[in-house]
Amino acid sequence: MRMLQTELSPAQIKTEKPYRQWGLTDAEYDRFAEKLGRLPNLTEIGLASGMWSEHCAYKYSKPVLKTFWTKNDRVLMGPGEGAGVIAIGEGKAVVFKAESHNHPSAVEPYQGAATGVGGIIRDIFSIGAKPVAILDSLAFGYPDNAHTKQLIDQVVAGIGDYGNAIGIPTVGGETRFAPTYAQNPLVNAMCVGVMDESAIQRGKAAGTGNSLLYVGAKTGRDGINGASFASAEFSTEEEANRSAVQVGDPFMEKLLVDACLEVTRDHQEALVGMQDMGAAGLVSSTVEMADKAGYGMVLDLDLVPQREPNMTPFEIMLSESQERMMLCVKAGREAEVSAVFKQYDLDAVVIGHVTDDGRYTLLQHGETVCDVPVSLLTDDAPVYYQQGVKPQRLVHPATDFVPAVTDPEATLKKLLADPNVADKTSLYRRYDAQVQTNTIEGPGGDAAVIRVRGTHRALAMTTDSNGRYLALDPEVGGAITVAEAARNLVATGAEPIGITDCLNYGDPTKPEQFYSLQESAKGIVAATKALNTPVISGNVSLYNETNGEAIDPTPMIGMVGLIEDLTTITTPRFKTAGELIYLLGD
Amino acid sequence: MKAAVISFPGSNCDDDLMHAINDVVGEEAVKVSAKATTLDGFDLVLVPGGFSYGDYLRSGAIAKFAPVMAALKQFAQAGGYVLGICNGFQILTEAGLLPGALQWNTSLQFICEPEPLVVANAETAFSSRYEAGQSITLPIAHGEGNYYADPQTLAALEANHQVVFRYAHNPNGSLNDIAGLTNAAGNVLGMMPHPERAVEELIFGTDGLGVFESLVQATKEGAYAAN
Amino acid sequence: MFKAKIFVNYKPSVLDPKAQVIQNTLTRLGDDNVSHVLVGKYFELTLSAASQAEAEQQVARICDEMLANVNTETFKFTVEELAVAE
Amino acid sequence: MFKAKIFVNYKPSVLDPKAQVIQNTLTRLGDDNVSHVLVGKYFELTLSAASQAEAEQQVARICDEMLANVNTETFKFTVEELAVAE
Ligand SMILES: Nc1ncnc2c1ncn2[C@@H]1O[C@H](COP(=O)(O)OP(=O)(O)O)[C@@H](O)[C@H]1O
Repeated sequence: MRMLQTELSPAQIKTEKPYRQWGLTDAEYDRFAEKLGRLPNLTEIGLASGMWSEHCAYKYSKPVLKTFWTKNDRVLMGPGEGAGVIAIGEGKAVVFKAESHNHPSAVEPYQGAATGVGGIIRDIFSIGAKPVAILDSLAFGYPDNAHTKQLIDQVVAGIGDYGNAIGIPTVGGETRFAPTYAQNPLVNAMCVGVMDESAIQRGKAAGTGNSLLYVGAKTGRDGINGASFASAEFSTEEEANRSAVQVGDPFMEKLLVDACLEVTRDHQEALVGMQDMGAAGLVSSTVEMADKAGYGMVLDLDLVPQREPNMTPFEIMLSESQERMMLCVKAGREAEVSAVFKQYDLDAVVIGHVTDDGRYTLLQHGETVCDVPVSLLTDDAPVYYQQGVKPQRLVHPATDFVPAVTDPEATLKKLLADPNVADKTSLYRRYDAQVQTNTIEGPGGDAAVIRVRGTHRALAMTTDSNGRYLALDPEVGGAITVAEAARNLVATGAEPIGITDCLNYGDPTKPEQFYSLQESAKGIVAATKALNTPVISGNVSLYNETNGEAIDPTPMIGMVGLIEDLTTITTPRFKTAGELIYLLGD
Repeated sequence: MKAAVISFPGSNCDDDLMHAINDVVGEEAVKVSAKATTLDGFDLVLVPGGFSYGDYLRSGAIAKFAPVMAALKQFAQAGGYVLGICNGFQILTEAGLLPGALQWNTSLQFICEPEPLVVANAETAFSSRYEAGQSITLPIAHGEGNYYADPQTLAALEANHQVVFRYAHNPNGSLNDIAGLTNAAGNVLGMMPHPERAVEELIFGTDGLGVFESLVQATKEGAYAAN
Repeated sequence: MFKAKIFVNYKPSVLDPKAQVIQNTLTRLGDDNVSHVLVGKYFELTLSAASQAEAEQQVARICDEMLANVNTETFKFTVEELAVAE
Repeated sequence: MFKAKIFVNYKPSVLDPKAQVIQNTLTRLGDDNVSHVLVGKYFELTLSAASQAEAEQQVARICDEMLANVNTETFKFTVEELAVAE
């Protein structure tokens, strides 16, 4: 998606409508121009396309997300920040979030999966937490063809290589196979961090005159406008998407984690806020930081470290180059913070400062290239209240299928050979599950268990999804997914304490797809209330469609549980012959 | 015993070694930056696992240029004990402190799993707490652990009993099932399995403890026993 | 018999952490007159084919499908016929 | 300015797992007329130097010390002077 339209004037933009290819509608363009009070230039409308994408603005999912239950007395920070935080006692807190990288992984499986892991890790340490575990949730078509096998191999390699290199154990996950994911694989990753309750950081840029410090990798032309790209339906024209590929650099990220945690630990006084540059890169991180604090900012794009010459403001602001962080640092303390990064051989550059005028101003070569109110990019994004319509398959459900089992042994063998049931060791053995030496239960059990250093506690964690159940009944399926996660945790001896989610669905502008989203949310809400597991973070991935065919609605639930006493952990294995086996429940 | 744990940019098992020695074994370990220029005052130097400098060229290929490596070579030449684990093993071979090289696993895949090993030589400073022929299980976690040395080198190190650990079921294609070996003098050991991940009952069991306890004994005795 | 010599490189706009690390290390070690580093892969395939054109076609397909990741890499190759002795 | 083109390959006596896997995969996929696969690394360095000889010396040292592992690999390279415009 190299921009060739850099020379388009505001008037030309109005007539030639280049924004359509970035996912903005004519009505949205009109809304933006009207609220701005003039015709936007190319940079401004480009920023809008990123910030008003589903990925950043949740314009279709917001009404649904509002129904989620997000608080109880343990929740220290709910949705809205990089990740959510829950108190776990002894002054410690657990931080977690999940994120989908479905579309990038379909286009470029290795880097798509790797950068998905890199992104979710940044969300965790931007809160000030040490990342202690990664989990994944993968869904593919049946692995009966070379293409799917290659896809699986590359996704697993991408996740593994990133986590292994950065030194965070991948302790669990799930892998499902169903035809519905053949064209739209799901690649969701979850990261869990642990921190002192007192050290929580927020992504905010407050205080007039304070500095914005850009840290990490240089900005290149990779992944430009990925946010609106993630929020667009697939065309089979993969060619056009190829330039959007970002490459992950776990070595750089390892340095970033260590340096950022050192800053939050030793220079808390100098730090105002910190956020990772994820979807919609530089613009979304800075705009969100300004918005949360109610301030404005001025950025000088000439100061942004760039990997390639002649980048336009549009490209610089919407690039999704990986391994970058944005810090807001108190005026006068920049050198002290930069010095930490220098020590790790990382670029740390002041690129602008906080203002009190509530405006988002960008300069390049001494000229103003963007001047819009911060709120125009955030609060003024449209919200669409869709009306769901019950799909025909639910209005007229098929008659119940009763399997005819004539040869139970053959059926059992066939079941065991089904990739959904079969052992997944060949996948997860490619993940380092033990680095950091806290892994009590790694992959292969019901849930992973890791100890919390410096306490007598442990955390259990699991990822679960079940698109088939939701296809049959979205509300019940949503509730079942949450319940399954809880059962997995309880089996280790843990008490479930909260969830994160990835909502993987089809095109929300289609009433039948929206119905699934809406109804499944009801089931999720009911189950989370019943189990006392509030939703503290999450992400939406809509538009999982190819040629108009949507995936089964597949909310992925990442759940974390608390084990207050390490000695009470239960493990799944049978211990000695002669022990009794019980079946609980009905 | 006072141990140095060298931390290269990209090392990720340095903290695990610190924990194993300080909190479990109960001896003193200190983290030393790769920029350090001296290792004076240490009884043991540990080169940890991870992906030093990203391991983008070859594993350990860039780490061997770190400033601390000159001091490490001196330390080893003076007879000091050096233990390289996983990436540490790769770094020691790249730096020429151990013979041979570590290639891609034959599956070309990273492998993380509990690995049964046999103690091939229990008469080294690193393995005296084990018995020859003893079976132990340690975790492996590597993509490039396939040990290679040319035929003469291989013959020489077998003749000299330098192989300390062998795989019971070769997971990666290593020649002679080699999982860990010493230099000819016996004071430098490189191994792909992670003993520091197996020092607590709760986490993986304690089969790796012997490596550290052997070293505690060797360093306390002061003299190192040539075999 | 034909021999194909194949070069696979990152596309220019794609970040190459390998080249970055090598360049940084060279600079640190005093080889700071090295102003650009490119890291690529090189393959040689020996294959039989009825004609040069056929060999080229097959090599192009193998590059596209296996040796290069066309999302991030480009490839180029030459094919030459080997002396009969081989 | 000079440009060095560097090839690093496994020594013939060393079994290369990558080449092995590629060869096996090709055979499995029906490209069984490929009788030999070599997987190497290719580097380009752009560097300034007073003379061709000086550039060659430096490149040889960089290969020997860094780009190749002489236990298992061999290298060869060419150095050419770039047109002044560059
Ligand atoms: N992609 C993966 N990453 C990490 N661990 C996995 C993965 N797939 C499966 N596992 C592990 O194997 C176990 C069984 O996998 P699966 O059959 O998919 O899950 P479940 O038992 O929840 O249906 C999981 O609980 C998990 O620990």
